[in-house]
Amino acid sequence: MFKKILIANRGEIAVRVIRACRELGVLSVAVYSDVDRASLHVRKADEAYHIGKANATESYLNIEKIVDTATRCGAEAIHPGYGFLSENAKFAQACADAGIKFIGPSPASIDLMGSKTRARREMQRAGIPLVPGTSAGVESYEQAQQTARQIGYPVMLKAAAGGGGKGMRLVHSPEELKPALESAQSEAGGAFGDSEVYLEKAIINPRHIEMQILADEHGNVVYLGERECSLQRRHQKVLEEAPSPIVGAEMRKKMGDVAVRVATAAGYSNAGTIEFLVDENKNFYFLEMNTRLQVEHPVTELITGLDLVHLQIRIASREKLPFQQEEIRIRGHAIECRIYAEDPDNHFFPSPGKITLLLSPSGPGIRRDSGMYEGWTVPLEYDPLLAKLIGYGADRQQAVGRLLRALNEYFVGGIKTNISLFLRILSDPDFQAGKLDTGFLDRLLARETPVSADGNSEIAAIAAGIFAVLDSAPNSSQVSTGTLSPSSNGMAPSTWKKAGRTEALR
Amino acid sequence: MFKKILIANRGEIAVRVIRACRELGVLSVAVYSDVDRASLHVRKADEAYHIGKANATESYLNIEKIVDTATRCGAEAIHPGYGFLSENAKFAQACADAGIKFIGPSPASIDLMGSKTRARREMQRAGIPLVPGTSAGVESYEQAQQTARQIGYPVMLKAAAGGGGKGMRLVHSPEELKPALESAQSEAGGAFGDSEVYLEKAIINPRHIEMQILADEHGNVVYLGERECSLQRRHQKVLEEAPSPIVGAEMRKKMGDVAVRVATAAGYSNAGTIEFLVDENKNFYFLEMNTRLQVEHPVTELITGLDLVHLQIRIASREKLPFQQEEIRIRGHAIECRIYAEDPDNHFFPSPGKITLLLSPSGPGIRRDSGMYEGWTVPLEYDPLLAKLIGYGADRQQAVGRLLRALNEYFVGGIKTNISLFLRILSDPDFQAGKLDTGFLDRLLARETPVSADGNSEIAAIAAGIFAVLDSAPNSSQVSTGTLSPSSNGMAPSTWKKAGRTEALR
Amino acid sequence: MNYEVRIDDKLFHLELDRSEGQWHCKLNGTAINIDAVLTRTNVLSILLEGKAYEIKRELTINGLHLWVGSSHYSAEVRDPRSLRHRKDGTAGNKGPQMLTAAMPGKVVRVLLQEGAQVEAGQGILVVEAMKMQNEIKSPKAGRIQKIMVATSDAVNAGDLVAIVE
Amino acid sequence: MNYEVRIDDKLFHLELDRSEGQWHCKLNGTAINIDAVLTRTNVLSILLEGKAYEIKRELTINGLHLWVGSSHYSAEVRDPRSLRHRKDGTAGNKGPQMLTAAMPGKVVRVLLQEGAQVEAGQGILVVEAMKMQNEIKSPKAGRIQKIMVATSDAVNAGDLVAIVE
Repeated sequence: MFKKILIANRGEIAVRVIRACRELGVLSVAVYSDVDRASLHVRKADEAYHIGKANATESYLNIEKIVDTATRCGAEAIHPGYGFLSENAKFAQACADAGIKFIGPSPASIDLMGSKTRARREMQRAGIPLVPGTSAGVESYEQAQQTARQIGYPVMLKAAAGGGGKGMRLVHSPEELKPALESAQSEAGGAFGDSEVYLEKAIINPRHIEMQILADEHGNVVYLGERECSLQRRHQKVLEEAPSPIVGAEMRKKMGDVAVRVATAAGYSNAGTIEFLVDENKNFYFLEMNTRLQVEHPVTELITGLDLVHLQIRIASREKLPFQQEEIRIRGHAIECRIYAEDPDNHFFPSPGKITLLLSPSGPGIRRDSGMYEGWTVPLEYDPLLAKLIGYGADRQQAVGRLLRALNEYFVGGIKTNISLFLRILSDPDFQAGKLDTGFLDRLLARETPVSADGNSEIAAIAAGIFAVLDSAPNSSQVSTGTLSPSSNGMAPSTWKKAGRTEALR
Repeated sequence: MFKKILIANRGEIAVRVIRACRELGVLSVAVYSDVDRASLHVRKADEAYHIGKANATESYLNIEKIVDTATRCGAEAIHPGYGFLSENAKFAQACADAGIKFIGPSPASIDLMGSKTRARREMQRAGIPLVPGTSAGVESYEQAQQTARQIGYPVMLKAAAGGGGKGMRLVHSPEELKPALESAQSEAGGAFGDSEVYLEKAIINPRHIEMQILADEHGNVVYLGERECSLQRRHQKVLEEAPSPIVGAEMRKKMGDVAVRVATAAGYSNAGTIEFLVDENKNFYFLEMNTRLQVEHPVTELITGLDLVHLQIRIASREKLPFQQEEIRIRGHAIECRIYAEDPDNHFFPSPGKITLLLSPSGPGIRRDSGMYEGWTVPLEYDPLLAKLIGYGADRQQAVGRLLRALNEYFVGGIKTNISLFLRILSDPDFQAGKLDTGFLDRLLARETPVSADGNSEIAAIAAGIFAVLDSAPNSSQVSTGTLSPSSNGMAPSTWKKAGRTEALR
Repeated sequence: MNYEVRIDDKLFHLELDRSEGQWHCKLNGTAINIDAVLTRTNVLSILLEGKAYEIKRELTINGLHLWVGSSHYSAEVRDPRSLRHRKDGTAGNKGPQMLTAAMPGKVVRVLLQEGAQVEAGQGILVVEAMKMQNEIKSPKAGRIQKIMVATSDAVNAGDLVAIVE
Repeated sequence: MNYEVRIDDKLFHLELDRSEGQWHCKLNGTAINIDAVLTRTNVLSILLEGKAYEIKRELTINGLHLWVGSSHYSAEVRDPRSLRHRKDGTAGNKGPQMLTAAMPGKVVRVLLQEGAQVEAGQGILVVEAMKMQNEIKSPKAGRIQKIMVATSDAVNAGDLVAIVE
């Protein structure tokens, strides 16, 4: 086992990996940019080093600086988390060159899966089911036209180096193809520095289901069951669950076996995820492989009882998998909500700023992986993921009930979050019935926001008055709400922040 | 299913039951005494009613007032939690008389198990293994002398109406018997209003292992596995875990079958616990039955994936158990730490007062059932249990690692807690090896407290200085540490409480 | 104390007094029996005829917000005695409109110039934060009187960025 | 700023200055390169040569306490310039001893009377809270000069309950 691990990430995932290190008796090293000095991962780590400016290219994406920091502090391994450098083969290679173990697959596996067209070719060779389409980049409009005609409209254009919906276009008919191809190529070029796009049969309102695998460095590969990730907005996952409401034992075994074959074909080691598209007849097609820990790994942890980060670290230190496929036991149901700093009432615009009040849920069946704390200012430079709230239950219904309960207990003041969106999703009859596809969320959002009909305006009015009385009371350091003027930094005036009367007032 | 349930309790267990109600879509009603208006269970419930003075006999033990409150607010059922009226047959009867469902067993079952001597007689008749001894109260010193000679010294004197170690005496030799008998009778009389004591063979340093059962009102009874509760101080449990490190599948089945027979013989329904003493040869003996939800029920919930409070409510609403014995799957390991407001460095004296700072752990494998919040004043009138921290792991070692990690994240400022005791217990090599018995904790505590040898005095000195600089900085509402004088209520001066500078200072 | 309270678009007249630890409350002239405890800063527990409410208060540049359980209410409190009150957040579509940044970020594009005519809903400039772009749009048809920022400028939430007349 | 800091039984001389957002620190004359951020009230994050420390501060009637991670240190800070400092908690066993309640509670028994002789460690009165009884004992052999409380009295933590001379 390693003695010291550097975590090349920030936010909730850095905290999550630091916790795993501590649980294993391994020292943890945080790195941070200019705006992250006060972030939770710096508070929680055993060591912490500054690596550059707020802009990620000058800090969390700075390979040289990170590898150098690891070398100088004596870290034997680097955990990349997700995002940032986690799927960067150059980074994995730079670690190896510096004699530092990269906690993840080999650079070759990352490279293979990083190119969607190359991955398609390799997987085709290994006999993995693929969505019909090209396994090489589109060379010309004419070629695209011909392929589209062969596989039949609608078709999907996708960036070979893609991700996050960038360079992706749904094409319903021949006349849409040309402009779509051009804009997809241009967008892919802008986003990834690589304008290659390829063409697939479009599956309309598919389910997005993925399979978690673990592979050690001794050739053992197992699958840990699937996750249903169909709830997406702009091709970004919002809520994930395990198991999928439509996957039974037989289908799980089939998908799991395919996932193991994918990993084996890719010479894969460590934790990885094989994404599948599933059509209405439960046919599943290989979509891509994510060569890292996923944001949504906790739902798999809850239904299997395993700790994926512990296992990642053990695998990287060349331990063998401590169990065989038939020992893995799936029990119960888990659902994850991604809590973002964004405003669901205003086009999901990001909402960085200072967290002035934080009430966090806990209790039975609730896991909270968070990177925030009261008093912390959410920086505007990074992904707005603040925390993940995961509910577990003996069955899906209980998991939903517990999450609804916990979401009602959750309060983040000072910034906007999407907590209210999850209350809507989890209360939705279709969601509760397990009727999910990738179009679900757009349809939900297109419906009118239900007016808060709980009729508590009277209570709100009385509360507003009581706060005003308390503010104006002698011996109170709080200023009256009547005299407050908005300050320029998006937060309450500083006199307000200093207020702290907490005694009972009855 | 009920529409509204009253919770006749306070603290963490009231919050836990309120959460279960909310998860099931049932309205919850809290009751509170004079000093509990600001307590968490009042904040979290749908309704809350004042029931009397701080003294529990005038509030949480006031049967008439509680039943009357339930009737008036239209509650169809009452959950008694643990402690207070939870094992009071009169209360269960009063509920029934008022047409309110008591969420627990029948008054007759409570009565039977409430008298340890009567329970022994009934269980003897049902062929349950008992510690050798009398099954009737000791009638005279001579009779006690004769019985003790028959079963052999050492013997244990116990109060028939007993609990919590009151009226209990270990007798090593004939000459100790007379004074021990007299003092046990007097103590039992004082504590329970019933001076009856009985005599058992003393098992030295036994393990204390209990079996959770569930029985519906249609004759179905299942067991949910055992809990190891050997870590006790003054006969009070401190840390519990499941499964027991010494119980294998075969022994579990044997104990479980006996537990089911005990419940059946007692005509039992709802959740209950059968306590066993286990000697060095793994022989187990029926000790008593707790006719309520246990404080430590979460460890069973984590290894079975079930929610005992949901099931209690479902059973009380006359649903059938939703599973059979063979469907219950035990997976992983769970350990619970009872966080008390008490001072481990000063004879575990209670430490009520205001919580001035609260940092709570979360993350993988950590469940926290808490009744406290920052700013709350822990009242001095009740049991000092503040919260329960429960760690789950794929195996015992992982559960221990996660708990140690979480305990290091836990900070309760303003009052003393026993968090440091758990850090000692969980780091102890004997504990880690699973070598537990009821004498473990006394032996640990008898050893010198390890001096904090982490050598961080320098950091502490620098931090003390930095705090002083920040306090004295202009625009700060904090007073200097140099001028602070202790206030009379055991807490920091109120100017201190109002301090709230939280901006970055680098 | 007398207050005028606006909750979303409802107006309430509120009389509140505290004596001997008891609140006396009249809402629109009707006496209401309440019991209130501030459990921690900005978190109030109110009991009203047995019903328990947890109310959170939030103060942002967009004004005062109250959360009763998970339901959100925007609020405004006026103390008629003192005549002090919060300025209105939005003053209708008449007269010059002040456009402010809804979030802190960086100006990545200025789409129109001073003096240009705009339609209601037309974008004037684009602010980026957290990898997301936010187009600041004109609330009404009119003419851009002034643009206060340029490409690459950093803005804070609430900063005035343009005026449409 | 110069401070005398006592941590448990060790004394430190500390020089601290802040300029341009940087701390300059000398501990017992040795310059130390630290980086400190107050993350929230009473919670300090310090980096010292890469090592990260989370320090919690607690102020109770028993004085100032610091927690470095999970390790507890009692502390005392003196600012020589101002000559203000905390009074010593315990002043040795010489002279009259003030006995204070260690916890809030109710006096359930007074075991000795004013004027009585006591041994070191002998109980003088019993305070009950949370179902636990706490015997307040004499820290030295001597005579009870005064007892300030009677049976059934409520006491707060830190209240003076007796004096032994």
